[in-house]
Amino acid sequence: MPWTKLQADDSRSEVVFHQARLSQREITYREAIKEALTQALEMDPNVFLIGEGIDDPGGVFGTTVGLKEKFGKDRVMDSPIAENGMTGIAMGAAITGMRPVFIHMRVDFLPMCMDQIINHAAKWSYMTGGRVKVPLTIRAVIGRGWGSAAQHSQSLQALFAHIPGLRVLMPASPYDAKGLLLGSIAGNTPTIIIEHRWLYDQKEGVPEEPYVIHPGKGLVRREGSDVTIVACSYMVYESLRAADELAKEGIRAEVIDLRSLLPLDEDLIIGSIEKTGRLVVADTGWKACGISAEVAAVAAERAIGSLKAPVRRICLPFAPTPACHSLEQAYYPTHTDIVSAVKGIR
Amino acid sequence: MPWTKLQADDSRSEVVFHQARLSQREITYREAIKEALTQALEMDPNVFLIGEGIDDPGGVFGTTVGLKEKFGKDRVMDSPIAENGMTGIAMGAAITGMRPVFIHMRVDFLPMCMDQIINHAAKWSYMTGGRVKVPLTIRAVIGRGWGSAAQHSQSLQALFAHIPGLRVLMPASPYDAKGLLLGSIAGNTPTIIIEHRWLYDQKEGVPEEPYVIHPGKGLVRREGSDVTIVACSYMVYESLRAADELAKEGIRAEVIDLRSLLPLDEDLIIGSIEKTGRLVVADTGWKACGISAEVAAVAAERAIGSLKAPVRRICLPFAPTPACHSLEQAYYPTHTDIVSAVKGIR
Amino acid sequence: MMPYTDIPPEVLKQLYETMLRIRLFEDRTSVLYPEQLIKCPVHLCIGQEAIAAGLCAHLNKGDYIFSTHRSHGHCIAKGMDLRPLAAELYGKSTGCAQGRGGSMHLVDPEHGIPGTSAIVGGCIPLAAGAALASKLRGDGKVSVAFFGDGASEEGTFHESLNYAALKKLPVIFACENNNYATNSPRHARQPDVSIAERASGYGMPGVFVDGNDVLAVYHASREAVDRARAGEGPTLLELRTYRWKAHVGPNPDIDSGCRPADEYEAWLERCPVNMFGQFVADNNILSDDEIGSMLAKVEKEIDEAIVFGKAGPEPPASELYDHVY
Amino acid sequence: MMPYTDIPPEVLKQLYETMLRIRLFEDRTSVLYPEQLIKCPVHLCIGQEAIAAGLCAHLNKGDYIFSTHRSHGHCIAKGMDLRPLAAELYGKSTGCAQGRGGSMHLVDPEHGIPGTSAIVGGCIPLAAGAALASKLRGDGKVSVAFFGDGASEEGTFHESLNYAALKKLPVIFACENNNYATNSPRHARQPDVSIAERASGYGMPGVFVDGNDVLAVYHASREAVDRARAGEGPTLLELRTYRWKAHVGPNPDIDSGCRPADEYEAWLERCPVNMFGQFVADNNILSDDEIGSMLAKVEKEIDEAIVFGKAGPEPPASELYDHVY
Ligand SMILES: Cc1ncc(C[n+]2csc(CCOP(=O)(O)OP(=O)(O)O)c2C)c(N)n1
Ligand SMILES: Cc1ncc(C[n+]2csc(CCOP(=O)(O)OP(=O)(O)O)c2C)c(N)n1
Ligand SMILES: [Mg+2]
Ligand SMILES: [Mg+2]
Repeated sequence: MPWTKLQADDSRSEVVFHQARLSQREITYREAIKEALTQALEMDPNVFLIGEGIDDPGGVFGTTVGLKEKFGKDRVMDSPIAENGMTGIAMGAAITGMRPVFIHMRVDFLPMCMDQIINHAAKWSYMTGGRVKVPLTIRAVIGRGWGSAAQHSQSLQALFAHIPGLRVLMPASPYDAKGLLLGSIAGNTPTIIIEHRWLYDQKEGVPEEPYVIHPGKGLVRREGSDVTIVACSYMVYESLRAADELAKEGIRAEVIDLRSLLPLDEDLIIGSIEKTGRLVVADTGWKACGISAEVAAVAAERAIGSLKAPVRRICLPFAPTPACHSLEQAYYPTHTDIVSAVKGIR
Repeated sequence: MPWTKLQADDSRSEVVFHQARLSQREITYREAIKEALTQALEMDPNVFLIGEGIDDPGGVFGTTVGLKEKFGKDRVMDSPIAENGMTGIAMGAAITGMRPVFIHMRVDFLPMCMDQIINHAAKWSYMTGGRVKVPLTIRAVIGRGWGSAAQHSQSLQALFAHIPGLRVLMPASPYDAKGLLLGSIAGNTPTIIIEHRWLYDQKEGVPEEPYVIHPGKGLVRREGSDVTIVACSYMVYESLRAADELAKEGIRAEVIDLRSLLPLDEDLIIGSIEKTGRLVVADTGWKACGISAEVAAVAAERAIGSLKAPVRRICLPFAPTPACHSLEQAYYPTHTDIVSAVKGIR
Repeated sequence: MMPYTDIPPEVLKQLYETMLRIRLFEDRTSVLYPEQLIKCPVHLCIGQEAIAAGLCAHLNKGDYIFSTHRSHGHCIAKGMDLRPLAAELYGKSTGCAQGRGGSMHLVDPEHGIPGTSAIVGGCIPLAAGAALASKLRGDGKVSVAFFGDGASEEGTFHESLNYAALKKLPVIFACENNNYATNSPRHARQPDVSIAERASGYGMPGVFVDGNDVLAVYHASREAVDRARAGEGPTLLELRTYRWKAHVGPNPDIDSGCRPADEYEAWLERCPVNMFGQFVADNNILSDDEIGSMLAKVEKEIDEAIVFGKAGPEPPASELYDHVY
Repeated sequence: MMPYTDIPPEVLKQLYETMLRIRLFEDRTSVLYPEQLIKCPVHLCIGQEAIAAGLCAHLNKGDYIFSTHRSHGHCIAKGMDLRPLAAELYGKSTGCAQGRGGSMHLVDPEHGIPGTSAIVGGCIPLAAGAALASKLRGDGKVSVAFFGDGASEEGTFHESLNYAALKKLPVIFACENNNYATNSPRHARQPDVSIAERASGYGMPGVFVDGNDVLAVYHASREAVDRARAGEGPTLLELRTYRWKAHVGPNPDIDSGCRPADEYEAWLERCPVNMFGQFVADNNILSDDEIGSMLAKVEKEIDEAIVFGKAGPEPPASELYDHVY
């Protein structure tokens, strides 16, 4: 197995966002994912990709385009529309030596396969006394906009972040998208990687050689001393935009990108709150029992003495996604909501 | 529809636990559920029960025993083992005029039907602009003990409490079990009622006539001024036991029984914290993104000024349930853990 | 085409009108879509109109249909007014779902459309459940699940067929086999066996039907509906057809290499609307004049629907939380 | 019983020994269970031994099996050592899953048992997935999913059969039809069609087998395993059998009204172990002496396993978080 040769890149853990080494070539989030998949397929014959239509011209928002042509249809496989069974099939291959990557065009299709994810993949290592590991990576995409409506736009990361035995990752940047994906494929734990449709065009300096990022580490994307904004996925960008706005008014916001929801980088969050005394959490999903709740709860457990103001959560309104444009516009929180939240607790 | 004639009993909202009117007959949690089902079946021909083996001699821990004999096999129906399809079938009946109650012996089987619950039942009212309602009640039981192991003992309430469009109820007492179940069957919202296997023998005074309890209201089970313990389901009893212990040492704990996880009775929780200044949350499930996180987060949002100490959460260890006795004993938190948590923040 | 002598001319006319109404509505949607005022994905059913028309011809207003992301045709055939349909596409308060659902989630309880699901396979058990309700109440209603060949791969297909067969539910499983799920051909997803053959494993009749021949659909559906109404249980229909446009949106997808051009062209030849148009003309069911005025009537209906749809108000942000519960 | 002349005597002896080992282990479990030292639910397979024995006889050590809550027999037939099995029931660190799994989650990767699932239908796709891995690697291995009649109602059954047939995977779907799921008879859950008949809908052979006749199982399984190994794809076997004990636990359930007494008694007559015992005696495959020493050997193995199981240490609380990841 060539995986052990892969070096984890922990150097970036404290690096500020978008401050990539200039020598590096910049590629998009989309390209970074495709590069990770390509390198995984090259390095290990046990890796294969599977998913509905992943070999079609669209290639999952461009992240799998051309891979079937390059690696053949036994390694880049189309799939019937049968999410629960196919998850079990991918898992069955994983526990007998393969390293499958199961790809879904929408997070909304994961409720179909919760049984195999929650009752099987997440439990297998434990139930077998650690004798059988499940090196299964599941990629799924959050849809947003153009009337995707209630069944094609959900952000269901919290359902997975609740379950021991899983890892849940939400890369926001190309660099992380590549490293976390390679880390997951190289690892032995069932991992859910949730991407956001609005991230695919993001660009960043990304090393060409393969590297892994271990789960469990968040990143300070922007340093600040007045308030901590903890965000994940696309909301990292809204938070950075908010920080820009706030800076104009002299408020220095620290922006943390969780990257990993499970495990959660509690220390990073707590350290920041100890510095700033204020916490706003921005999530792409719903509030109740969401990752924003977990972050706020950790703060209430571990930083109550530092908190100088109420915690605020910026999440989706507690309603399914409306189809029509007017309500869709009203539905999604933006940087202005984050700005108001921060101002509200100063 | 006779349902509108049913009166909600809000009188109990402030009543202290076990202080039932003495004139009332005492029945068990099991009997209370069966009485609610019986009365629902009597009152409304559109009500039917369905579930795997609900008509067998065991009758879902005794809660459905004899109902098939009484109401016939068209109203108390056995089911194939096909949770997602059968949820869709129950829902199909619900949106065309029936009021089904779908019963599961274990919460662990609900991951099989998350698609129909999350993508369909929870969304239908919204997606249809409110034109089609889903009067579907789903009962499921938390298993515990005797080596039930990882796939037969989960407490997955948080997965549902995250989803707008659903209601999630966890009655701890016979009185609530009856009223919440009748309320759900009478209502027009898909509702997940999660029972705990260890509650079925609990006894309490319960009125014979039908009554409904509306979701969204918690109860103060014991009044106190030094610390607020928020609990649900079986953990209410562990919390009351902890309160007894604490009382011996002069610590007066207020115990809140959530009853309804979605909607959550935020005001009740906040009011109590404002009085006590301290919060411990005790849940039957896991911590991360669980209901304990939501309660703590609400405290961090709304009662930060009142909190004199860190919040503590008493939940399951973040591991699947072990089968063996030694680890099972270590796995479940008890009143002593709650007592230590309270003492730790005094 | 199938024989038709047992079908009254009025019904034949109605069949043709329904197919026209679907085709013209979908065509109009294609034309208007680039305006970008319809701000939701549309999955058009051009090329598949005969199925909705032929099957729904046997249904009463109170009977139920359930459908998918590709449901315009089914809803139109079941009697849905084009105005709230168009308004829904335009995301208006006057839409059938007050703009909350969009193209993928049409609804019209008054015409027996309790909603549609864009989760593949999602609507199949719902139809069986509606049929269970009818059976329990004895209301004599029939339910239909329209779904694609892709949906027949989902577990819900199996679970629903098993239960419907067990309980002899008055439901018809109408599988529109257009040979593709998104861009995946059926041979990449299923073994080479007719979907209709799955029925025998449940002791249920399974019928393979030319889904582009409205009379074939009409005949097969009649048997299935009669059987359901007579309490003899469910039927699985596999209706072979082809979609003309891309999986989603108003454009063809042949240039993108999604499907072979010759396959596409062969199916264009078998246009269900043209074939039946020829038939009603040849058999003097409808004169040229009658066809002309039918066309005019339907176009006018569509004009009005579009005007209605465009004119309606957008739901205000203050209503964001309405209808959640 | 089926003809046997093509089966070497050594194999016949081995078949009998395997059945005995399963039966005696399950009997012993029943006897010991009331001690309450086995603190987990046990789903015994007494009455169903011929299936595990007859099918696993064709499997190599490296071939995979997947099973359910009722897996003791399958694991024993696949070659699992009785000691870690017993220790697992006793919840010990020496158990095959270090006590984490209990009776419902046995595992033994060295003998091709990557784990068992107590979620009905859960193991079916896992077996298809293992077969996919074998096919991709070309390692010549075969995978078997053992599951019940109840499990054939789950969506995963359909999804797995469809995929296995599509890809011609080397997998055998072995459905042990004991006519009950918990206490529900099959007629309350499925239409009156043989489960084996589902296979034809996928273009897959489906074979109905007398699951209490080990030679019938042996023959049908040989064909299925050969076909799989030859790259000709999956087979569905419906193996008709009966369980003697209650769904869970060591007691019979006839008195509780779960199943009719006469049905139960008729099946007792068809005890797979006795029937085959008679056969090996009648045909001089095994002498009385040989049977006697076989019995003694197996009993001794079980004695040792129980001693081993009881003696092992319990996992300490400090290990609660081990193996989560
Ligand atoms: C459960 C689920 N998986 C995947 C999708 C994505 N998806 C939308 S339509 C579609 C193809 C459906 O094919 P088919 O059932 O044949 O219907 P058609 O589009 O051909 O009418 C897919 C895969 C989905 N909506 N739901
Ligand atoms: C998904 C799921 N639903 C329900 C159950 C509860 N349950 C455990 S065993 C069983 C019956 C299984 O019947 P069958 O598949 O015929 O196997 P058998 O017990 O007869 O061997 C049921 C319903 C479960 N474990 N998993
Ligand atoms: Mg299709
Ligand atoms: Mg069975």
